[in-house]
Amino acid sequence: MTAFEPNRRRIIAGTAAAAGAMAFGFGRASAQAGAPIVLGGSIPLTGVFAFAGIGIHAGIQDYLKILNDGGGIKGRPVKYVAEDTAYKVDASVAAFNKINSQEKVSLYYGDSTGFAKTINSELDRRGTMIMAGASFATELNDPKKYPLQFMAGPDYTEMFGILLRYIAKEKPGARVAFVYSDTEFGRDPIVLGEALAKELKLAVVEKIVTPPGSVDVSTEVLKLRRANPDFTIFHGYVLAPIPEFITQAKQMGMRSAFMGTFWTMDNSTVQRMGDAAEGFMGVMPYRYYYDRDGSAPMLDRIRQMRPDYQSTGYLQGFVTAMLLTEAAKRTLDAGKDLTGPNLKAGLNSIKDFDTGGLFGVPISIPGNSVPVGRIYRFDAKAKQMQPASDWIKL
Amino acid sequence: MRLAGRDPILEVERVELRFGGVKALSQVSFSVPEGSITAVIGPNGAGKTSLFNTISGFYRPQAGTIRFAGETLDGVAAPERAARGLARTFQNIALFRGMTVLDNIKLGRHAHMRTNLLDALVYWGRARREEMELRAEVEERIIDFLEIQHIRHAAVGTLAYGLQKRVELARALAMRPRILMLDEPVAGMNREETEDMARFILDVKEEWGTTILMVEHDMGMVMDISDHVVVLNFGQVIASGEPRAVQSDEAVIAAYLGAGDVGEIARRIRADAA
Amino acid sequence: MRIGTLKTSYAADEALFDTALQRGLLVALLVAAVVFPFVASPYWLFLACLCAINVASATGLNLLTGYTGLVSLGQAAFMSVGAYTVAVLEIRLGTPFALNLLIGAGLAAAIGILVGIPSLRVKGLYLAIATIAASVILHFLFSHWTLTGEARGLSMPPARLFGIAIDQPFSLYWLIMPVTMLMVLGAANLLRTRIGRAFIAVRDRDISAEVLGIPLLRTKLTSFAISSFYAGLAGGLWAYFFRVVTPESFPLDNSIFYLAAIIVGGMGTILGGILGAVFMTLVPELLKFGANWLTPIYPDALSALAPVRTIVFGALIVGFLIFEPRGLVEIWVRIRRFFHLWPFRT
Amino acid sequence: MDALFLAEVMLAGIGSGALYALTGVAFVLIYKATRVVNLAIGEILMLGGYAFLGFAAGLGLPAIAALVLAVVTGGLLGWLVERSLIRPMLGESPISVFMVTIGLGSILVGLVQLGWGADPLRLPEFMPATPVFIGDAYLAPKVAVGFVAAAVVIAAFLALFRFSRSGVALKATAGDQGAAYSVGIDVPRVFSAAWILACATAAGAGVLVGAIGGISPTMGVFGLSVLVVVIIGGLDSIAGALVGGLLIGLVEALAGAFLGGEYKLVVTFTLLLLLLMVRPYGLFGTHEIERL
Repeated sequence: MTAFEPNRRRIIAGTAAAAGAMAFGFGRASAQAGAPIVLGGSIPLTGVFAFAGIGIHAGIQDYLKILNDGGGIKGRPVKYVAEDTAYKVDASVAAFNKINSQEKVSLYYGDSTGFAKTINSELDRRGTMIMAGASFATELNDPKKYPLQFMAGPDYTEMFGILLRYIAKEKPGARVAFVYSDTEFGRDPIVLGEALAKELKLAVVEKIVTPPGSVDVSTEVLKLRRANPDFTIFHGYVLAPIPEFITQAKQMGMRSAFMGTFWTMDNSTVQRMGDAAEGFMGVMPYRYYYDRDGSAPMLDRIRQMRPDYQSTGYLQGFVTAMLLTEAAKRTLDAGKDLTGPNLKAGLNSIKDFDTGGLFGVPISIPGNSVPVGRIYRFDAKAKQMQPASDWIKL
Repeated sequence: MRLAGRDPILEVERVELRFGGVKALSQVSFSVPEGSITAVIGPNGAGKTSLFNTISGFYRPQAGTIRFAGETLDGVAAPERAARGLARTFQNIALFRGMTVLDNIKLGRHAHMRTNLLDALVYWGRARREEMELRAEVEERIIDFLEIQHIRHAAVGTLAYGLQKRVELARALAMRPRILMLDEPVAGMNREETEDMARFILDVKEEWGTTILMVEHDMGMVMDISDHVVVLNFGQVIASGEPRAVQSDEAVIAAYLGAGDVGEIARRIRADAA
Repeated sequence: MRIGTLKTSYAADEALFDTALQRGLLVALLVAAVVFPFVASPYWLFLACLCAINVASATGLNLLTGYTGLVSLGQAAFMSVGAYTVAVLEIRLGTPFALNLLIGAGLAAAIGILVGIPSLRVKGLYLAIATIAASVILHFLFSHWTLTGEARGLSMPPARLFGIAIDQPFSLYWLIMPVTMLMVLGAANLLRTRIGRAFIAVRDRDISAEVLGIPLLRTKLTSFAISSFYAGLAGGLWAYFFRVVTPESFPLDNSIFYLAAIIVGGMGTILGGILGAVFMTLVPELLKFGANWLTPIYPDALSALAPVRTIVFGALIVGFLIFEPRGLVEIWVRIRRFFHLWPFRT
Repeated sequence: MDALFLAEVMLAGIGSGALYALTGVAFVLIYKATRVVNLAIGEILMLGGYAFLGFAAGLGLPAIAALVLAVVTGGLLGWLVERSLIRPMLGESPISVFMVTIGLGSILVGLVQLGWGADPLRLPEFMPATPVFIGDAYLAPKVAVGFVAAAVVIAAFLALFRFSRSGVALKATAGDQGAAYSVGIDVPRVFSAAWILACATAAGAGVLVGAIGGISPTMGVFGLSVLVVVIIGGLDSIAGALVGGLLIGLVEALAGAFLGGEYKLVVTFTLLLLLLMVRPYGLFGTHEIERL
């Protein structure tokens, strides 16, 4: 009791002092010409999504460095202000409020579907910024409901669409199983995905839901074995329990091909599947760090800046920052103020835009998503994801 | 006020209580005349506290009936018995350490108060009125009476043993008792404290007209203040009647002695009583 | 310095704030609470609202766990009942927010009573597990029921008063802060009546309490009801505050958070619930400031933040239980005692 | 649904149930000896998994050495926790002590995250990959190994309690600490021993659980199911932990197979709630008699 107590008093005193300083000390930066454009971010640097958040954080910083080194946007630098959220909605909202009370934010990166939905009405009300983020939720891909948001890639249903189209081409009439987690993330594309499969004349033979954080999937594998699909698509996971599924399925002699969606597709994630990784396929909207086919000057820049492999999260952050700032650039080029609707209009003016090769093809953003992707397959010898299809545009 | 020894307020009839195979009470019958002081005595393990717990409604007897003020207590839960006027104290003091003396005493009135949750949250109108009335009554009738004004805001844990016993008595009095059951009210007290407690018990009987049923080992006090004594041994009533009569009952003496010199124990009991 | 107190009536003796100093402090606090939204930035208003919501819920849990001695790991689940009810009513019927809040809290109370029924037969850990079970079942229900938006959850419009949307930290403050204050006042009131005494009696010696005329089950259920009512109300405020309610909004961790808050603050005192909830809400923010300051020196500071936060959270629980089991309130009492006799030392 | 599928599902359920039982036994051990409800059991299990990873992948030790070292690490942790956190709480209310273990769990999660990050990781493969067939029914080899290991350890425990002096000391301490002390049993040592043994067991179980499903800082939720197991079995009954573990394993497997994975937890907890209404102190637990 004795040793602990003075410490704690000091902490309390510290809190009070900090509280006082914060309450009265915040100046409000006003936006003048030449003043920085602010890109705020609720970034999951910690928590269950940290593996992606750390990459995203670095990706955004790197792109802004390239941009600012090149003179910023019409002479205005872009300032990045981020807060950790631990992938929790309330923490993300807190971060949003905090950053907005300190800065005049025009661009924002949000970390989850929950946050994107929560903050949407606030974005509309403020009308001062556009937002993109880590969520590829189908629901967000609706310019009417989410007029100031977008995603730097295909939404989850579109990812399923790309996968299913590939399957339909490879093996018409194939048997497909969906394995997904019992979360919002996991359930997102299932209903529409099933409808699409039907359209493509594929048979969805089994849908398996697993509880989030599930460790033991033995019974689920048994179910999968009964269904005996040609292709199994995992969604709503990062890694666990995919490898265990695949390992046990292979041990049982199943011949299904296994596929994943964007957040599972990082090279190191797939590599961590061990033996199960061989032949693992999935949809990816960007080129991998080590991808050298075709010209990709922006990838070269990245490889120059960072000699080591960078994750898909990094690329996602990088590309998102690029598209956000491109919207700002186009808005300023058009001589308009940086308001939310103007920025979104700027974004939607992106047509056949070259991302320096990060997307494999020139992209357009007519709505809230960039429905482009390609199938990659893991090559155990090279320990890399190799292209298995052409770029598929929906 | 009725005279002692007339209508019984509490009647215990052929009560049987077993724990597993062990008989704690067998065929226990006696009655407590209204307005009297009745003492239950007996050697350790005779079943006195079990009897109290059965009357309080904490144990459910396997057979027999207990009647209070003419109505049976069969199937009546402990809190309801308390509401009807069965108040008690405990052998090992059962005060609530998280409350002040005052709150402990007020707690006794719980069953007679009407404040509901809504009243309580608002603390306006009924709740406040009821609390203030209770406070006034507790102060004027109980705290003054038991001479514990100086400790009313103290935490019960800090009090001396004798005072804790007195607070328990105060709480039981706050229960608006028709019968006050005291489980060893003077156990562990010194002579002076014992005399104080005996005086309080007598005063309660005289001034409040409350019937008293007590378990006590202090033979001197029992013989001094009781009107009526019931002797238990091995869960059975072996004698009952006026103190003087019980005192010379051979069975009682034998029970206290086990098997030994009857004359010696009789002398000791008389010496105690003197 | 205060020498002694002279009270002329029992009412004065039983007042919640019984000295001039305390009353002065209270007035000062109230004035501060009124002035605060006009001087504070939206971020601090946001934190103030969050603190207030947590105080409301922690106070409810304190009535159950701190005063009645029944451990619940379901406080967050009861909050989710209030939050979902408010969201559904607001979306489907658009009824006035005050009514929604009351219905949400009432429903939470009803479920609280249901969950409390095993408390007649089990206590301690067994009861805590029963409340976890209730949380799991409620979570399952909310994440699979179309009415509650399944895994997607519900996004809802803001509360409205005379046609004006209450959707800013500034306006929300005026909704949340007064409600919380009334709730705390209600709890303090409750504790000076027969019901409060019965709670403590059940906590300290439940068996004896019964013989003294306190019906155990009814008292325990009352405690469950009022505590989950508070949780439901806090959850409703939470819903209006964030305007999105998902199954992930109220995880088991949050229930532990509230338990930790009353332990750190001081179980079984109203002030303890308040201090604990505010303290535990602000600690992560404090750590965040720390990490931000450290970032220039130690670039990874931000990524170490979550583990450090988790460790600090655990260490606070353990530390307080071992070194200061009566919580922050005890520290406050010591400070007060010091000034009480100031300038003389004891 | 055909009989073969049912058999396979049940086998898988019994397999994972064995790990529940093993962890449940660790839990009961601590409860019996020290009357402490250790909610950090899941986190200690998690730490076992990470310790194995550290020794096997980090230091490159062979699997068996890493396993032994992980178990030893668990034991050391148990000793440390008992000495530094549990002993100072002696005589405090059970609720306070159980909150201390919640705090401990939080600290362990934070430490592991600080060291290894929040991502789920996989343990190096060290178990046979040949499928096991019982009749025609398939059983995942890891699950089979987990089952056998759990069965051996539990059997060893039972033998230890029945036939050794320490078993007698434990039983005496569980019955009445004061009395045990007075007949010359070194009660503090029994406390330490129980924590060491239990945490070592949990750490070992963590390696098995991690080998099957991978490890992550959140794998402590395994402890939640274990809690159900011991509540159903009765907090102080080793036999109860066994039966409860297998039962919950089976129920979860059947619920997962026939209702869907999302039903697993809710079914077990509903079962728990029903049981609490009927038998408040579990199937085999001792009901403590209340006294005035």
